[in-house]
Amino acid sequence: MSNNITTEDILRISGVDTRKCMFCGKCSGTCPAFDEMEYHPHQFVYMVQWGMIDKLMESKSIYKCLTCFACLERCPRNVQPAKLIEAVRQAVIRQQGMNHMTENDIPGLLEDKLPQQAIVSAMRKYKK
Amino acid sequence: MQRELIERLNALIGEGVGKRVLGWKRGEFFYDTEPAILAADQLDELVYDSFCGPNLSKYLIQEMPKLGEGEKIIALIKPCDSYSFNQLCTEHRINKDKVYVIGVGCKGKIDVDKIRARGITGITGIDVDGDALTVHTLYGDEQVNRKEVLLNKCLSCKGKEHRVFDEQIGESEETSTGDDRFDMVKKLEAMSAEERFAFWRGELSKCIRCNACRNVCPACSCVKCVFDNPNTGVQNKAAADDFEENLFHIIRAFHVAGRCTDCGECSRVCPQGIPLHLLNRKFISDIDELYGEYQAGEEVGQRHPVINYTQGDCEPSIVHERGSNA
Amino acid sequence: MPVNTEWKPKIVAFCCNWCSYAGADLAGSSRLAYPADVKIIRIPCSCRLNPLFILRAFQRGADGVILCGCHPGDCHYSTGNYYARRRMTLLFSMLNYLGIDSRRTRVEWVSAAEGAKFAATMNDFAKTITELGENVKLGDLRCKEN
Amino acid sequence: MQKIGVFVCWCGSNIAATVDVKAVANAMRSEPGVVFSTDYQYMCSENGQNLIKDAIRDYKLDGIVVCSCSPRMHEATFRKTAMAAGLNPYMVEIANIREQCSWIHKDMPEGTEKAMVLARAAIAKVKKNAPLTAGTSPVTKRALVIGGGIAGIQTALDVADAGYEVDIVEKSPTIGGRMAQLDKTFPTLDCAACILTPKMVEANQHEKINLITYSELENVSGFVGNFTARIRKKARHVDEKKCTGCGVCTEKCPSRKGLNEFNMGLNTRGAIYIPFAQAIPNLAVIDTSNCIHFKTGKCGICEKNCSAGAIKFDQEDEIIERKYGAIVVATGFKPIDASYFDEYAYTQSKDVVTSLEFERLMNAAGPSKGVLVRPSDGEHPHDITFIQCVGSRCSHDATKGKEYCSKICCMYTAKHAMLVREKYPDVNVHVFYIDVRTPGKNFDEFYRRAVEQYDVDYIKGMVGKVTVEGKKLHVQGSSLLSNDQLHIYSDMVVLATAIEPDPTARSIGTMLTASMDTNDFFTEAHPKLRPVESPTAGIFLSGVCQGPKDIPETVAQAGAAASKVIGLLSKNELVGNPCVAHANELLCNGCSQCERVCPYGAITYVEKEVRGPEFRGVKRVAQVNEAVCQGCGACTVTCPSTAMDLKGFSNNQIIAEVDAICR
Repeated sequence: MSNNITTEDILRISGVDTRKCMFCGKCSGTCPAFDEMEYHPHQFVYMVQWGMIDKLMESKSIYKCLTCFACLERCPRNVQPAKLIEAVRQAVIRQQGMNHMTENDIPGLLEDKLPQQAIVSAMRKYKK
Repeated sequence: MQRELIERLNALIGEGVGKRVLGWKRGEFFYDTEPAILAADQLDELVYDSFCGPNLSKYLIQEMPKLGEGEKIIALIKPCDSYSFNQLCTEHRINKDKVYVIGVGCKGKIDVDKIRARGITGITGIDVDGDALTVHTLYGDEQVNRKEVLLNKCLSCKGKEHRVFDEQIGESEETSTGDDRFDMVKKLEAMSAEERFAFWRGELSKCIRCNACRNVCPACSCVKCVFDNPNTGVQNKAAADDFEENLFHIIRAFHVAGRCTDCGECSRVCPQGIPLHLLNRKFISDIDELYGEYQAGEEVGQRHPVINYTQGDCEPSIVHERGSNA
Repeated sequence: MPVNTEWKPKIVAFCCNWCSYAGADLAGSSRLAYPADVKIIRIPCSCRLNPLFILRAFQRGADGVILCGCHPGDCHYSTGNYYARRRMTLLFSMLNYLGIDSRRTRVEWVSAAEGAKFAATMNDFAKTITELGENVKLGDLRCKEN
Repeated sequence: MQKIGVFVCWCGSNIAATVDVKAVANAMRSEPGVVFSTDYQYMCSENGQNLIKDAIRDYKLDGIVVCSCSPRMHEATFRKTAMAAGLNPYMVEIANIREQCSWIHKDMPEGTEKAMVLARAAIAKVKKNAPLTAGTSPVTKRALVIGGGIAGIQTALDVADAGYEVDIVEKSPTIGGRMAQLDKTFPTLDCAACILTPKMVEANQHEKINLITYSELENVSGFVGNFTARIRKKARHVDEKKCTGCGVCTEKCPSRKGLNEFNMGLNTRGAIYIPFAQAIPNLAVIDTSNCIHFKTGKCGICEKNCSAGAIKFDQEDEIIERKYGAIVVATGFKPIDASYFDEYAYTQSKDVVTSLEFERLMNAAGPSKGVLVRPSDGEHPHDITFIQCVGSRCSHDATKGKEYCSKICCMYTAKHAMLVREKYPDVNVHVFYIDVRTPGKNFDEFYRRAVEQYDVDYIKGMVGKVTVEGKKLHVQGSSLLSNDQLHIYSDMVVLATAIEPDPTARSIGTMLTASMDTNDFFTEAHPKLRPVESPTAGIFLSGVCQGPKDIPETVAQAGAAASKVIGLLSKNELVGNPCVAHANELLCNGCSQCERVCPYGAITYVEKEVRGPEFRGVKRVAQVNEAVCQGCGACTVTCPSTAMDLKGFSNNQIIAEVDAICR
C-alpha cells in the first residue's frame, strides 16, 4: 500500500533536518528499546532521508520507542531521532483516518487524575 | 515633587557633591521648559513638572570640559533620558565619573498641542491633579484627562526604570499604551512603493532645515556636522531641492543608526510636524529583525549592531526579497 | 508615453581592489562583454563605501549603483565586507522605505576568479536598470540640465 | 591651477582597436586643468615612460593620468616613472581603458566614449590627490614566542639559528608542553621524550634563546617591528641561580596533596616539585597553595634540606618589560573537559580515562611506572574499550562539544590500541568509531596494522552509554554494520576527547588584537596563502593554536612561522603603505566607534591639546598608527563627522570620481 507520505512531510512535521546526521549510531547505541525494534533509531533517520516512509509506517518499531529522548539528548549532531519517530507515528494516525472521536468528545472524558500532558496531546491528536 | 527636588539639590550642593545642576527652567510660556545649567543661587528657577519633556543628556557633553579635576555636575535624568546618557557614556562624550545622576521619576509629559487639538484655545494655565487636568482658558476652565494628552514619545515609553542613577527621587507611572511602536513603520512597509514615496515626499518637503532635529538629538552630537563642513562635498545649509531634503534625513538617520535610543525628541521638536522618528524606527526595526533585538543605551559599553557583524548575517538582497517594490 | 530611445542608463559599480576589481579585470581579459553603461570605481575594500557616495551618484544622475566585494569570509582585510554587508542592507532598506525601488541598489560578492560572474552580474544589473528606466525619484534636477 | 598630464596608451591594438585613442587624447586636452595630453603605442615601454618623464619636466606637471591597462598591472610602473621625474608617485592615477573598456566593448564609438568618461574620472580624482610619503619604522631585532611546547621550541630554535634573539614565555615551570606528556608518537612509535628532550636541551643552551618559564604575558602594546610586552615572572620561591635540580627537597616535602599536573592529576606530588625528570629548566618550584610553610608559617623542611640554600620563601613576582619586533603565538591546546560527556561515566569511575591520561598510564615515567593498571584498584585490565570522537564533530546546535574534527584522535587511538595489544596480548581491545580518518604519510598503513596485525576489534558505531556495574564498566553501543546493540563489559574505557585551544589563548588574542574564530583558534591572514600569519602584522601562528594538527605538521608550521619572523627581523626598517587612514583631530568626536571596527587595532584614543578656529583645549581624539593601518577604510564610514578619512581613497577623491562618471 502507498500512504503518499513523503520525506518532506515527515521533515515538516518533525522539524528535523536528516542531512545533519553523520550516521555515528550513538542514538542506537543509547536506545533502551533497541532489542524490541526491527528498525533502529539511526535507521529511522536513514529511511526517512531516503524515502522509505511506507516501510517505517508499517513497522511496529515506531511504537516501541519509549520517547525517553536519550537519543535526542546524546546526539552529537542534534538530529533528534525521537522527534522523527513521533512524526511518523503522527503520519500514521493522520493518514488512516483512525480517529474514532473528535476533539469535542474530549472534555466529557476528562478525569482529575489525567496528566496535563496527556490532555494536551489528545487535543493535538484529535484536532487534526 | 519640584520642592522636594530643590531641597535635595540644595543639600547636595551644600555637601559639595557638585556646584551646578543640569535641569529644566521655564521657557517663554508656562508650558515651555528648556534645559538649563543652574548654580546654587539659581535653583529657584528649576522646574520639574508635566512639561519637562526635553531630553537633557546631550547638554552634558558641553559641560564635560568645564569641570575641573574631581568636580561633578548634578544632572536630572528621566528614565527615558537615561538611555541616551548611557549611549553618550559609551561614546566617551560623557564621563559618568563627572556626573551625579539624580534619576527623577516620570509619569509622562504633556503635549500642549494635543490639548489645543481638542479645540481648546486661549490657554492661560493648567493645573494637574493626578490624571485630572484643569485647563484655564480665556473662555473658562476645561477638564481634560492627562493620559489622553501625553507626548507621543510617552505612549511608547521604554519603561520607568532608570538605566543609570546615583539616587532616585519621585515616583513614576507607566505611560506606555502597550501598542507596538513599530505599527506605523509596518503600515508604511505595507504600502506600495509609490504610496511610500508620496508619503515621504509629502513629509520631507515640509522640512525647512531649521536643524532642530539635529540640535536636540543626543546621538547627533558631532563636533561638526558633515552638512556644515565645506570639505565634505555634501555641505548644505538649506535644502534646495527634493534630493537634498532626502539626503539630509537619510544620512542623519544612518549616522545615528544603532545609536538612536528612540527617545523621540526629533519628532517632538520638529516645527513642521515631520514624523522623523519613523526613519529612526525603521532602522531599529530592521536591526531588531535582522540582527537581533537591540536597545541602544541599555548598558554602557555596548557594541551597537552597525559596528558589529556575524558571519551568518543576511545578504542585502533581503531588502529586495522581502518584496516591497510593488 | 513616448519612449526616449536616446536614454542610456548610468550605472556606477564600486569594486573592492582585491577581489571584485580583479574579477572585473579577468572579465576583461576573458573578453566577456557587458554594457558600457557600467563604470567602475575602485575602492580598497567594500567597507570603504560610504552611503554618501551612493546618494551622491543618484543625485548626479546614476540610475543604479552596485557594490562588489570579496565573498564574506574572504575579505582581504578579514572583516571589511561583513561591515559593508550590514551597512548596505540597512541603507538599501531605508531607500526602499522611502519608495526607491530596491532593484536600483545591489551588492554582489565577486572573487578575483569570477570574471564570468562579474560580467553576468553587470549584464543582469544593466538589464534590470534599463527595464526600470530613468531614476527620477532620487535625482537632482539641477544636475540633469545637460 | 593644477597642471595635469594625460597619457593615452594604445597597448598595440589591444586598446587602439576599439578605442579611438587620438580622439580620447584630444578630448582630454580641453578638460580643465589638463595642460598636456598625448597618446603612444606602448606607454609602459621605455620610450613611453621617457615620454611621460619628459612631459612632467617640460610642463611642470603636478599630476598625471595614464589611460592604459589595469592599475593592478602597471600602476607601480608608472609610479616609479613619476618618481624618476621628480613627481610624487601618489600623484599618478590610472584610467583602466583596457580590461574595463577596450577588451569588453566591440563598438568603437561606444568604447571611445566610455574611455573618455573613465579618463575624466581619473583626472577628477588626481586633482584631489595629495603627495604621500610612506612612513618607515625601525625593527627591534628580537622575537617573542608565547608557549614553550614543541611549536614554540621549534620556532625559537629556527629563529635563533638565523642569529636573532628569541624569548620564550611559558606559563608552566618547564618547557616541553603537551608533547612531553606523550608516551609514544604515531606512526613510528618512537618515544616522545627521546625526540623532544634533546630539543628542549638545545633551546636551553642556545645562546640566542632566553627561556622565561613560570611566567605569563600581562600586556602587549605597539605594532609590527615595535611591540612592547610586559611579562610577569611568577615567584618560584626558589633561587634559579642556586638550585641545582638535585630533587632532595621534592622527596623531603611532607605535603603530598598537590595533584601532579604532568600526570594529568592521576597521582600527587610534593608542594615543592620539579614537574618531571627532564624538565627544562631543571629547577624546583613551590606550589604555595599546598605548601605548609605558606599556609601555617611552620615546616621549612625543604629549606633545611637544601644544601645549595636556594629556597627563598620571600621571593616576589618579577615584571619583565621588553621590546620585540615579532611575536609568535604557540599557545597549544588542552583536551576538553570529559565530564561534560557524563554518559560515558567519566566522573563516576576512575577507570574511565581520557586519552591523555591513558598516555600517562602507559608511560614508564607515569604514575604506574609504565605498567598498565586500572586506576581504581591497580589491577591488570583484561578488556579495554576506546571511544572515538568524544566531543568532536558535534553540530553547532548540539548541547555540547566542538564542531570540528580534532584530527589527531583516530591516529592516537590506533596507537594506544596497538601498544596495549603489543605489551599485553591477553587484553581485548575494542574501538568504537564513526569514521577512521587517516590521511597522512604511513597513517592508513598504521591503522590497518592495528586491525590486521594486532587484532584490535574496530566497531563502526558509537557508544550510547557507559554504566558502572560492580568492578566492570558496562559499555552499551551500536554496531552499525551488524545492526546490533552491543553490551561489552570492560575493565577500562578510554575517551578520545576532542582538543580545544588553551584557555589562555583568548586573552592573549585580545592583547595582541589578533583575530580568532568562534572556537578560539587564531585566524590566519589568508587560509591558503598566508597560513602562518595572523591578520595583525607582526603576529605569527605556530602549532595547534591555529587549528588541530599533529606533531610533524606542528613542526612544519613552526618552521614556516620562523621563516616569516626571520624575514621580518632581517629588515632594518619597515616601509609602510601611505594609503592609510588619518583622523582630523578638530572634527573627531572621540566616540571610539572607529576603534571598534578596526581589524588591526591601529586606532587608539588619546587626550590631546587641540587648537582650531572653533575649539581650543584638551579633547579625546583618535590616532591612527600608520605602521599598523592597512588602509581598508572601515573606520571612515563609521565616522559620522568624516573626521576619519583614507589617504589615496579620500571622500573627496571618490566623490570627484562619482561626479565625473555621472556627469
